[in-house]
Amino acid sequence: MATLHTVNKSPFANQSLLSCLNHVKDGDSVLMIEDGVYGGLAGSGLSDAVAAKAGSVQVFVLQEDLEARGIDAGRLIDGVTAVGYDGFVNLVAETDRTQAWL
Amino acid sequence: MATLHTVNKSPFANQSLLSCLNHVKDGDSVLMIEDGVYGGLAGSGLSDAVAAKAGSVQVFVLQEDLEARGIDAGRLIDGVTAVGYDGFVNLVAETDRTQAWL
Amino acid sequence: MKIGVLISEGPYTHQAADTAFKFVTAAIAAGHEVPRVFFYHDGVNVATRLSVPPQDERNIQQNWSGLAKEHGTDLVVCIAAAQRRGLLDENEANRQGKDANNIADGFRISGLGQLIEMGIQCDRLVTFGD
Amino acid sequence: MKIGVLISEGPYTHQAADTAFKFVTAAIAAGHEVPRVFFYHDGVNVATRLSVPPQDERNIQQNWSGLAKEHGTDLVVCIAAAQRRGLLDENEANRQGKDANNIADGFRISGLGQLIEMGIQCDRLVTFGD
Amino acid sequence: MSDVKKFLYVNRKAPYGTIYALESLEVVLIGAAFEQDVSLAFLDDGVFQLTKGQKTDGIGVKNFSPTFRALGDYEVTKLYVEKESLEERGLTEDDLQEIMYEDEDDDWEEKPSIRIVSRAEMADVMADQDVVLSF
Amino acid sequence: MSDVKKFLYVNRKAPYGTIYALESLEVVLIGAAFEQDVSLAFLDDGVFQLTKGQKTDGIGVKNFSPTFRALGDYEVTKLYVEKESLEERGLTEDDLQEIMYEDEDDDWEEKPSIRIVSRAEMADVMADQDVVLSF
Repeated sequence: MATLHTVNKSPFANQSLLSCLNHVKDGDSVLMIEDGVYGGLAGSGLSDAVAAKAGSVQVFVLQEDLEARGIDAGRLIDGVTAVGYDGFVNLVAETDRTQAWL
Repeated sequence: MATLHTVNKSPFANQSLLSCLNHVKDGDSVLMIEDGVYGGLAGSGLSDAVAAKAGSVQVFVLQEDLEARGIDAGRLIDGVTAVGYDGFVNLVAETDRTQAWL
Repeated sequence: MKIGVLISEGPYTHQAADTAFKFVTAAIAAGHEVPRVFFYHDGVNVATRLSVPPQDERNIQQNWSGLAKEHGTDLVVCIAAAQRRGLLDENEANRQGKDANNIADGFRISGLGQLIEMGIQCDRLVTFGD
Repeated sequence: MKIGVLISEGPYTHQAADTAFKFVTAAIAAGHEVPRVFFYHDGVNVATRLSVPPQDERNIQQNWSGLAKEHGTDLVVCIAAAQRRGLLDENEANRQGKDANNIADGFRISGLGQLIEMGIQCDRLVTFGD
Repeated sequence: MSDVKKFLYVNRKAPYGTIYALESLEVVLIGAAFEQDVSLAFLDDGVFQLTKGQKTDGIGVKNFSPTFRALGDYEVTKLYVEKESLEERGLTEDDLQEIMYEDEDDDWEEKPSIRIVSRAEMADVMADQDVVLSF
Repeated sequence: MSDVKKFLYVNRKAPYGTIYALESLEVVLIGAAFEQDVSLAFLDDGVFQLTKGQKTDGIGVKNFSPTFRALGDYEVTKLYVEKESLEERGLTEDDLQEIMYEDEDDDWEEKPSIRIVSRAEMADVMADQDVVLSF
């Protein structure tokens, strides 16, 4: 019974990602979309907080949103995976519910 | 040549207040309005950051927004002052420019 | 699998309606069913036929109207949210004594019950907002 | 003193248009002049005459239209932002081949130059947004 | 009873600055007619929605906080409030309105609808739902 | 020249997730015709607006980042970018597009429009304005 959590806000502007990470359960998935994809950046002031969760939780970013913002997938934190919209759909189908951290 | 800075977002959700406090100059004024008034609450995780600035900078909250949210003026951090819309207008007139931290 | 979608933000201002459109398109392409998309909060503004985006930008309303036409997706605009924001169909305009309406083809105005019903009847509910 | 006002968010969804209204009312009461209020981004949606808020809520559009009538305040809606979001006057509707318009009394549609002009001509500029 | 689903309304935003809190409540009221298993979660700035003593005359916006006290009449009786969210904001349970319901399974005894839970318990509540609506 | 004012456009939001970055740029372009003393500030998430290599085909939204490179033609040549904001986001100046202008006072020499400044310098820039427009 896993949940897909979506985060669409930049974690540098808004607390949504941190609140999400504080409430995920082991085995859940987190997908960063829209301005949320900045949360996948390695070497930022928030990378450690994300990396610390990337073991017990699967962390994804939406590839198309990453490209739009000029971020190469090579810049992602280790353990964070880029997926396309088809991957987004699969995550929704494979988990039991989706929760948006607006 | 002082600036009036307005902050309208909750500092618990959004980084705007902290960014504002990082950019104010001595002698400037900060007015918290709308959901920004929560930044005036004593005893919160952010009170110290606000109190630390309340010496070199004048910090205000909009009284009407405080009342709407059920916060008594007695709950404010020492050095933070409640003003009404007339006080808001005076602050705009008395300072040289207004900058909104949206 | 039946996937219901909730859109909570207005067009152009937030990416929500764009992301939702890409998601729904991908879901249908993957063989899922998206029986209904519910527009709430500023999301109701997606349904206006009066928008005229610049020629080199996407037309969000036409994207959705086209999807409804092609796949029969039920595009429901919340009546209470729509009234506050000035999004009316002909019926509502008459009922409220307004001299114009602005809803686009493929959208219909109905109650919040349609959102709950979508939650009950779909296997998943995905929200796009701010 | 001349105070110009910029409103960047839509009605009801954000408090910006309400706070701005209270501020402008207080500024005029204090003897200041508010020659112009400029509506940008979703702020353009304040100008729709089609909104029907619940009877026990304030009517934001009517508040502003009333202020314009009483004090002659120039309420300017950005044309580019308005086109994207479906806020049209009769002229614009005709020019764009749309069958309806939705602008309320007291508002006029014009270019972004009016915002810059307001910044140049006013002693202060105050922004209400999100 | 396979057609009864667990619905959770997640409230993470403060009232009045934006309309989400009010329009969330409007969904809850309409949703009550569908006889699902309804819970409300208040965390992060959502806890500000429940403060007592809200007076909105000064800002010209309708005060909707009394509506929370009517939720019991709609059989919406589970309002989970996160303890850590209160603490980070310098609030305690005493700052919140009293919201009661009459328990029909217990001789209509009046009971509090607000349940203060830890962050870990809130995560458990969230993980136990069929449908999560976020505002 | 008392009718020339110092205008500062403050950009604190990321591109594409919301429209503010694009509509800010539209004001800058129109404003350029008024021959005021114009500066742009990029801080907090606003620095993300200037990253190079933006490709928006996948999200169906127009890529407006090339427009920044045209600002020099409009005599908008002062783009202040905050160093601390870059660092907090794991970015360096190399991640930003190159934006140049031709300096008419220096034999039309090509010069960079982007000026990396410290937080304290950004505060000085802000305090030196007549009109501050925030997006």
